[in-house]
Amino acid sequence: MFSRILVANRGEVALRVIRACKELGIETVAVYSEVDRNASYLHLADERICIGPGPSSESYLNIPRIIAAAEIADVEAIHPGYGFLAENAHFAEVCRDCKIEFIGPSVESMRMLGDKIEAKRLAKKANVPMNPCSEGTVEDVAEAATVAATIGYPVAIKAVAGGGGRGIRFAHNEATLRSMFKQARAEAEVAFGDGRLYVEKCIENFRHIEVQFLGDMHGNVVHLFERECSVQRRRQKMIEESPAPGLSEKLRQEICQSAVRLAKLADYHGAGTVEFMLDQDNTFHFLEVNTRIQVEHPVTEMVTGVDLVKWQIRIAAGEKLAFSQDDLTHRGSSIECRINAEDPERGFRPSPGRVVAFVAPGGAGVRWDSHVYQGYEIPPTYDSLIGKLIVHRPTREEAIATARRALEEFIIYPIKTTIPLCRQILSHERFLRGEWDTTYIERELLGDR
Amino acid sequence: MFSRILVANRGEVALRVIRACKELGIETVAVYSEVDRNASYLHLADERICIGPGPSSESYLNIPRIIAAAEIADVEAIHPGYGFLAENAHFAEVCRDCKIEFIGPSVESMRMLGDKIEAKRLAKKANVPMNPCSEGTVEDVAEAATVAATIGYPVAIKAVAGGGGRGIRFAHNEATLRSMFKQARAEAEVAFGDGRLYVEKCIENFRHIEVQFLGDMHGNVVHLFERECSVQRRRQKMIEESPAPGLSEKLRQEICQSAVRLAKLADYHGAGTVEFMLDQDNTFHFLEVNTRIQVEHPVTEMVTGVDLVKWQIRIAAGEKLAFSQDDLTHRGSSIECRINAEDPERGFRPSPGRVVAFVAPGGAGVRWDSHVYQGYEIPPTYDSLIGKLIVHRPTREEAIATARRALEEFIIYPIKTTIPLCRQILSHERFLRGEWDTTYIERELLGDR
Amino acid sequence: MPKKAPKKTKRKSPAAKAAKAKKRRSAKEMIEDVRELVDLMTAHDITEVNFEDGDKRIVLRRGPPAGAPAEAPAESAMSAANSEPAPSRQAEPAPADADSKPADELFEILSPMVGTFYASASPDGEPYAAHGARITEDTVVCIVEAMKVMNEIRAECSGTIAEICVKNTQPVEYGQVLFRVMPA
Amino acid sequence: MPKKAPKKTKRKSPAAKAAKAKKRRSAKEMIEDVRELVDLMTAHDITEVNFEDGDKRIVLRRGPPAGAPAEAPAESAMSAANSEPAPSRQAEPAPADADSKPADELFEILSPMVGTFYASASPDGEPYAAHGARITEDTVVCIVEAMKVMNEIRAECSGTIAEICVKNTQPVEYGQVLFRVMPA
Repeated sequence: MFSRILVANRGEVALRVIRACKELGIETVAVYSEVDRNASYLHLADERICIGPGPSSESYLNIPRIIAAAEIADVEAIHPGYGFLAENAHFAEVCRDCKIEFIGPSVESMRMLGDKIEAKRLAKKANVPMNPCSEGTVEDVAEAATVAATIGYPVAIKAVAGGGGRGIRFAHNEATLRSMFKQARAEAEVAFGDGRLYVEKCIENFRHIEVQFLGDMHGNVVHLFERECSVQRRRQKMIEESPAPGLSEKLRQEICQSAVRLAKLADYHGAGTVEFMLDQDNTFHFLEVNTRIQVEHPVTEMVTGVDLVKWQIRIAAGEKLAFSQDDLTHRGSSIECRINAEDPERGFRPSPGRVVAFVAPGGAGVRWDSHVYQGYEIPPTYDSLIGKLIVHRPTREEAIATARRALEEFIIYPIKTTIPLCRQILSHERFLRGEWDTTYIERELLGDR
Repeated sequence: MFSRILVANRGEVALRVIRACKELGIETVAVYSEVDRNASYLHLADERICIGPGPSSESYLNIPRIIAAAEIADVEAIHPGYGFLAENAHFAEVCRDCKIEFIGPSVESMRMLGDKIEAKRLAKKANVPMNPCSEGTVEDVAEAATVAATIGYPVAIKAVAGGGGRGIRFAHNEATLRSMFKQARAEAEVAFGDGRLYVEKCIENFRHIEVQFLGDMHGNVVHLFERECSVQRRRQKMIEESPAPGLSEKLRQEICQSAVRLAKLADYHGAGTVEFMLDQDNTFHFLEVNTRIQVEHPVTEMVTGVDLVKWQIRIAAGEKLAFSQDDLTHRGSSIECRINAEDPERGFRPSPGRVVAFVAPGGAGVRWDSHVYQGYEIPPTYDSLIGKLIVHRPTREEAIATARRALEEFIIYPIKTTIPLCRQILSHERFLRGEWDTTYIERELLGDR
Repeated sequence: MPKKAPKKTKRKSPAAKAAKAKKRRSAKEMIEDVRELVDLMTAHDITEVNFEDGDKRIVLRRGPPAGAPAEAPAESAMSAANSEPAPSRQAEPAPADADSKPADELFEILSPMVGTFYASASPDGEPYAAHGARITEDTVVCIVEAMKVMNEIRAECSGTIAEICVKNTQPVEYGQVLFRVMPA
Repeated sequence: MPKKAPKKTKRKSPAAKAAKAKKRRSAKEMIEDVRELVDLMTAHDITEVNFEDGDKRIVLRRGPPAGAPAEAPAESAMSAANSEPAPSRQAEPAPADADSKPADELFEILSPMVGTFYASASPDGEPYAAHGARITEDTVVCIVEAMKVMNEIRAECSGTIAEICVKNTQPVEYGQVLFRVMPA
């Protein structure tokens, strides 16, 4: 096992990793930007190193600075958290070259699964169901039109280098396809420095279902069941849960086994997620693979009792998984609400500033993952996530009741947050029925108000 | 089910009950003394009624005032929490007379089990193992000496009206018995208004093991496994856990079944606990029955997934238990640390005052039950318990690691607390081995320092 | 347990303090200022603000002044967040028509118990103490019923009833103001 | 990226900020001042600020009333709990022998990167910048090695080396003070 790890992230996920390390008896080195200098979680680490000024490009996204910090701190491994460099294969490669273990999958797995076309090829090979799409990239608008005619409108034009809901355009007929294609290419070139596009059949009103898996370096892969992440605002997840409501045991098994086949084929080690679209006919389609720990991992931890971050670390240290698929069961229902410092009254603009009054919820069935406290200054520089409320109860109904009463207990002043929106969703009849799809917040809920 | 309940308590347990009610969709009425006027948990209740000045005798222990509040607030039931009136059979009787449901066992069960002699008779009838003792009370010192000679020294002289570790004297020979007896009688008369005494064989260096049970009004009784509560300071529990470390499955079953037999014989409904002494030969002896929810109930909730407070309420409303004994399993290991506002440097004197800085721990495996927040004023008037840290992990080793890192995260300033003592115990080799007995803190730990 | 209302009300509202402080162009604005200052003080455990600007002056003090009971700072944050006012006796000022004297020079008769307030001995009976009635210390001013017992409440002060603060058959809590009395 | 140490330290003292407030008219602005002062007080555990400027005056007190021991805000409480001081540039005063001038009139040369500090080009070599050495803006004062790359650090200010703040081969973080320089 490692004796000393560098945490190459900030905020709640940095705290999450520090906590896991402490419980494993591993020393931690926290890096921070000047903006985060006063954050209290830094004091829970064994060492703190300032790596640069606020902008991510000069600190949390700056590979040389992070590697230099790892070298002067003499760590054996780096945990990247999520976001920032977590899915950057180049960073993983630099770590490997510097003889520092990157806590995540191999560079090869990351490259393969990070490329949307490659990932689709692999998924097809692993017999993972998929919506009709172009064979690889489409070279020009003519090829795109041909593919679209074959698979039928509406279609989505997606950037190969996109992901997480970014770099997508929709076309309902050839005319819109022709104009969208040009926009999409220009945008992809600007946003990702990679103009390659592909076309796939557009699935409307789908549920977002994803499968958590763990693989070790000894060829073992297990899934830890699914998460439902259909409550999204502008393709950003807002509320996640496990298990997914209303999934038949047969469908659950099919989806989860698909993920395991794909992970095995990718020779995957570490924690990862396969994302699927579940359409209105209960048919599932491969979406993408995330080669990192995810924001919503706690709901899986609650229902399975498995600490995913600890297992990421153990796996990177070469340990074998201590459980087989048959050992894993899910118990009860878990829901996560993302608490973002955003102002719902102003189009969810970030709401940074000092937290003048703060009381977090607690009690039976409540877990609170956050680096925030009364007096904390939320910087305007980074992601607006300030905490995650996770509840775990024997049934979904009870979990919803617990989440509602916990949301009611929050006192966060004067920062505006997504708490009112979460409360609204958790009281919505459609959510209670488990019939939410990924566009529902915009289509009906925000329109309603 | 009830639609409106009065919570006849304060602090963390009042908040615990309010939370359970909210999740069950029941309105709550909180009563408070003038001292608690500004406590923020009161705002989570649907209604708040001031019942009197600070001293308990004029507020939380004052039956007419609480009943009057219940009447003007028009509630259907009263939850007494723990402490104050929770084990007061007269209060339960007044509730019954006023047609208000007392959330707890029947008046008859409370009377029977609250009387130590009656409880012992019942336990004997239920075939619950017991250390040798006098048949009922001892009338005078001569009878005490005769009994002691029969059962053998050392013996404990106990007040019939005592309990929770109060009203006990020890004698190692007849000379000390004769002087102790007089003291004990005088003390019992002053403290409990009841001078009756009994004598029992003293068990030295025992572990405190207790069994949680639930009974409904339809004759069903189940146990929810045991708790180990051997970490005590002056007979006040400090750290509790479930399951008890090192207990064989056979012994666990014997102890738990003993508790169920006794509860059935007492025609018990509601939540209750049978306490046992486990001696160094792994023989267990009946100690007493607590006819209420206990401070340490969360560790049982964590390992069984059963919300005990919700079930207290459901049972009082006449519902049947939704599970049989076979449905109940325990999963993982849970530990509770009591955070008291006490100064370890000054003989654990209460340390009231304003909480100027406050950060509670969180993250995976952590539950925090507390009514305290930054800016809260801890009154000097009541119990010093300000919060309960509960952890739940797959193994005892992991639970201890989580508890240690969580205790490290606390920031409570400038109030002095039991956190340092808890940390010391959780790092102590003897605790790690699960070989703690009830006198260990005084005998060795505090002496060590 | 009737109490003499202190010469100064126990906890003066910030607005009242500010208004007293000096003449100002716009009291509204000044109240806004005070509100902001109070938020700052509460949040940061500031115990005193002494704020002067030319002829304008604001003095605010918080927390336990000598002898007085402490106030919880978190409460105002709580109220702000939940938009639910804290139960507060100070929130009920005497109505303007009560008298020309300010409310804080009146006596207050407080309820000594939780229960139901009855203004008269029977539903159709005359009230024990009507508005303007003269009372002495032994005058029964109302009944508070608790657990079926009718408790006669005596004035324990003398003067004229300036305000009846609760309605007939209304539930009252411990320490609630029942009457305000203009001293004789 | 060496920086001129500002004449006044980066985070201005409350007094300095207060001075800035000089010719203000509106109370709104003044409240903004109070807000800033409060932030400063909270962050730095200042218990009292007494700020006067002509006819303007602000007095702020925090924590327990006079006589009681000072109380720490969350941050310093954190330090107290962990008994580890927060990393803070302000915490390192210039040694008394550096010069008679106060430390904040010296320039500071800060590390532009995370890495390892080398005072000289080779283990036995002469240091680039010894105590008392005269430097100009282009003088290389040390090397910071990061990822096997030796980065020459230039003074970007001129004067005399008054203090060498890190030891040879010591790891340095971004923004750490390497040298203090007496301006020419």
